[in-house]
Amino acid sequence: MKQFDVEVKVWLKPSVFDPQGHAVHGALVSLGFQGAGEVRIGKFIQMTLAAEDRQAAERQVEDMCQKVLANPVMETYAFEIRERGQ
Amino acid sequence: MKQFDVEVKVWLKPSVFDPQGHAVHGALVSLGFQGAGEVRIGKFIQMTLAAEDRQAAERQVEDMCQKVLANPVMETYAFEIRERGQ
Amino acid sequence: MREPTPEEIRERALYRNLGLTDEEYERVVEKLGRLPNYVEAGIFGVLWSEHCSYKSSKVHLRRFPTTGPQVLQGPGENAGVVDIGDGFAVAFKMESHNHPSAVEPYQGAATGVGGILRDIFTMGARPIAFLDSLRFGPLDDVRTRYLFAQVVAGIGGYGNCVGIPTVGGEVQFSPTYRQNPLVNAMCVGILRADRIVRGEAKGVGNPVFVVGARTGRDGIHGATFASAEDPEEKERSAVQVGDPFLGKLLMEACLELIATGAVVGIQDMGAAGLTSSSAEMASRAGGGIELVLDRVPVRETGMTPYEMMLSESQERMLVVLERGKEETAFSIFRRYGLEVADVGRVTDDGMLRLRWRGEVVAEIPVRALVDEAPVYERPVGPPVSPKPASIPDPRDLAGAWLDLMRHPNVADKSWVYRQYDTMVRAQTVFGPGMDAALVKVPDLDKAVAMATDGNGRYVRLNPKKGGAIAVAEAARNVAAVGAKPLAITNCLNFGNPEKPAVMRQLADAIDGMAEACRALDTPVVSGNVSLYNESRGQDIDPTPIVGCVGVLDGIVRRMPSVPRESRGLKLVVLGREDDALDGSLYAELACGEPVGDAPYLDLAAERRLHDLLQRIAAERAAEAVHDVSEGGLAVAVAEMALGAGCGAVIVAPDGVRPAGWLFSEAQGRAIAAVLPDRLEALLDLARALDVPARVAGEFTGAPHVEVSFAEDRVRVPLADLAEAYRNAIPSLLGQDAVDSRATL
Amino acid sequence: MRWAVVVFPGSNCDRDAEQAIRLVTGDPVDLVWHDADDLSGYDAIVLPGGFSYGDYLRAGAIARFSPVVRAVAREAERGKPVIGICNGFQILTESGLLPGALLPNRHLQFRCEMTELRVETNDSPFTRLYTPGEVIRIPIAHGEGRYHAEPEVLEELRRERRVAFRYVENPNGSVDDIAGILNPKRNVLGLMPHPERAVIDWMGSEDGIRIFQSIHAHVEEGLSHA
Ligand SMILES: Nc1ncnc2c1ncn2[C@@H]1O[C@H](COP(=O)(O)OP(=O)(O)O)[C@@H](O)[C@H]1O
Ligand SMILES: [Mg+2]
Repeated sequence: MKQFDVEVKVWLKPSVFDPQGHAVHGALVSLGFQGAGEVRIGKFIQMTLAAEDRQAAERQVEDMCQKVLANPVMETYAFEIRERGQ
Repeated sequence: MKQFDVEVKVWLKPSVFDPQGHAVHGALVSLGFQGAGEVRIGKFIQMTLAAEDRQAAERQVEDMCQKVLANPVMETYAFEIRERGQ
Repeated sequence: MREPTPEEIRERALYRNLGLTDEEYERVVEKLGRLPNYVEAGIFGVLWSEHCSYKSSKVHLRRFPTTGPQVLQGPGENAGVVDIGDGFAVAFKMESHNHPSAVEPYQGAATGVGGILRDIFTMGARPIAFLDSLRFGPLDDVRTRYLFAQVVAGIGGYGNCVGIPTVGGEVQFSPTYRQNPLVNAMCVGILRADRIVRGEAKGVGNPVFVVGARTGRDGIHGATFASAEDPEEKERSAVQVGDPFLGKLLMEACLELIATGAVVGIQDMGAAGLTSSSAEMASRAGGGIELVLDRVPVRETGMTPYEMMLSESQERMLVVLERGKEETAFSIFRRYGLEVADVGRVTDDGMLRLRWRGEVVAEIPVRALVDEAPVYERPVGPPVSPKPASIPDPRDLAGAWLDLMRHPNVADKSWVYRQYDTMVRAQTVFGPGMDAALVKVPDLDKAVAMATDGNGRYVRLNPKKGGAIAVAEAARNVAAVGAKPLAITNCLNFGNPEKPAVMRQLADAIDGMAEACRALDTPVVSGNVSLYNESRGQDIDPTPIVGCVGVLDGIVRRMPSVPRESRGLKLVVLGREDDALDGSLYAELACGEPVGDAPYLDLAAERRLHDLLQRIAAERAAEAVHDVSEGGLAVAVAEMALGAGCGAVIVAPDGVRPAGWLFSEAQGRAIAAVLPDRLEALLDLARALDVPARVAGEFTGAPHVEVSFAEDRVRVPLADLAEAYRNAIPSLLGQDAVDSRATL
Repeated sequence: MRWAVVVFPGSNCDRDAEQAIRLVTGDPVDLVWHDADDLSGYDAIVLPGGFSYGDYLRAGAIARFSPVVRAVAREAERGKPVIGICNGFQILTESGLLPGALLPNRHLQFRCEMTELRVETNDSPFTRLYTPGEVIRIPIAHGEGRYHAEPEVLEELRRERRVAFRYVENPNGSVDDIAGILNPKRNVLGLMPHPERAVIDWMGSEDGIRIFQSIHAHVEEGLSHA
């Protein structure tokens, strides 16, 4: 078994309104950050994972995202996997 | 003015308990992802930013993190900045 | 990292970092007959802290009346318990979470709610309601708005998720709380009167369990180890995070377990976690307890006994089971997916003994820790006598009225409570918005009434009278909905007790509260003291908060604060007609600071009013009753008119000063809205109970509220009142820069 | 008939639903723990409100993996009435028994208040005792109640008249004011408001009664035809 560090990012599809991002954008502008454009807020998930090899780890993370970590009705995701000690 | 794409990751300091991550870990294991270790859930923020140059952009994002995007009492953050079209 | 040796602790006075004074340390040495090691010194430090030992307030708290035929459990347990008849009882308590909320408002408030919840279900009571009493600085300040928004979100975040309705409370704003917000949470639960569970570690040899969350390094005080150069220190946080989901499971599992009769004693691990729960449970049983720390489930590696004992990780319970009933408990906890660990035994040698890695790492007589904790008779300063004040009349009565309506202390609080689930459990008869909340007792035609009150301004001006008013007002709110006030809990939020002036406020406020409790027959059954509410040497206004609980027999007798059908109803002023502005919010606005004495109070008359309010409800002699409080009669009438969506005309008695009559906050008063054909019945009741009652006006179809005086008249459009009252808080909050962090 | 009210870890309106059903219909009701994998003995199934698994990650995201959800799907397939209230609605969308998703309220706050709903159809086992177009009062209590669906899905919902309830005044930013929807077979209803909190006079409304009565009438009719 190898140990992997996994980082998953989940965010709303562009077609879905993101009120949090909207509110934060407003806050930033009112604080004087005039250059701030659209803000979108998603989730950032960190995890350790034990798996046979990199491929198995990738398969599992893909599966987790599909099933649990993201809801495909409104969200998309991306992930990065790094082997421990490498 | 240059255009930048900014990605900010915000997560709980390691000593802060993350009930959400804890519950998601339990769910992953019971779904058969036996290899899943500790899970921590944070925020992932995407933003566009107009700034003079890279340095100005960095300064502003740092400032945003301190003031709005993260709660320094419990959270830490990291960010990446990419210039548009580069 | 190496722990300091006993000798180093003494020589380098390291005990000071653990919260012990030089004298207290010497006392520890004397009690032990040797030098305490690091764990032991830490344990003494937390248990002898103000928070756990009440060392400054104890001598004064003894003056509270705590008994009565209705009292089944007075102070000293996890919560007080009062009989409500038909075999049922209510357990309730209030607790402060001021300091944690100032650091991290969302989690501070959430964990405050979680903690008080556990205090209630450990009594064997099913929690039925939360109330929250909040104090902040003025909302013109961005940090204050952030604190306010986050505290409210945190209370809702925890309460909504555990499925207990938040049915009442208060919020006030004053500069005195700018650096030091107050977050007091109250929980009420219901139980069979003969099934009270206590926090006692009884029965030698009985096993002791830790249930719920794992122990982490949350909230450990030890600044001792923290060296500034330590890079990990930055990553450390003293903030405790609540897990309402786990809290809910823990509540259900514990209630189920308690129902099996297997539980000997149970206690929440609140402040000072494992230390206070084990020592207090042993102390109540007059015995000892032995813990094997290797068996405590931990969340982090390398935790020391010191850290395990002082951790304040949330959602943990200490449970003593009857020997042989372990399997019953395990099967319940397993079903809820909860972790449970056998960590020790009840002993009879009176010692708190901790084992770790095969060695005894601490051995302390329980008596020394709990019963013999220091008690201080701190110096009490001279009494302050209220200064008479001259309070100017307003240039424009209508304008002054509207200013009061839009003052955030008075204005509509629905911005707050619509973020709370006020109806979950489907037993809420009256939620927020009424004088008191009413929550039905399942399967009985009976409801529990509850209200919280307290006014720092009154107590600052006259601590004794102010303290009494807090009790009177809470009980009056309970009586206003038709219920019989039974008992109170309280939270005493004061400044630095090392200052004689603050001790004087505390001592006098307690005297006033005690007197009111006696007059109104509402003994104190539980409570909490929060001292050192100060910032840069500036103490907060003394702010005792009272939570009163009462019972209403017969749901049909419930009395709303606003009538359903209002047109044509007569408005009757119950209680004394007054025009003194002492201590009023109007006076504070007019003079720029609180002035004069606290408002008028007559406890005997107050008692008669409460009796009358219950009779009015029982005999349906009114359609609605609303108590007169901050902002005076003008605000009370306007609130009824707005609620009813209906104008009113009122005539003041001859010879009164208009501003005084409108805005006086004299106590012991209420307004009743009465059907014309019930008017005589109501006046008869008032006469019989010797309460002044005057028909002062009526609801009309007109779109304004109008008050006429002998030589003056004031008329305010309902629309203006509504705008001032309803928009005040939302418009102050708006879409705020830092507020939005609350949304992340 | 016999009702099942499913209890997930973190459900908190389970007993409320049970009480309401008993009060309104007098029928027997069982609280069924989420690890049950067979609901064939029940005639109607309620997924109650609350915070299953703390609503961590997304409301309903973890609960939908409970064994009982497979059993619910099976009984739904057989045509039995299934009603998901609040968190129950969220679980139904997460598990795909209903289309769309429920997102955090547009104003980002939890909201608990009485709302007015327009009954859009009485062609369902849940709404047969209402009149289409009728306005009823039922409270809401949720932080994630903003209904979202892609345009094609919305079009289909409208075409098939599967929007059961709309808010008269939208409290959360739901698309098309949607408060409750039906599946294509019309035997699964998800709705954010809480009818079990509107069944007796002191609750401030009794308009929720007819939902439970409708289900009862529907099932009893089926039973007597069988
Ligand atoms: N923080 C809060 N939480 C819940 N309910 C609140 C809160 N603040 C105020 N309320 C409710 O709003 C209503 C008005 O409160 P308040 O002005 O303090 O009433 P009164 O002056 O009659 O004591 C009450 O029903 C109270 O329970
Ligand atoms: Mg009040």
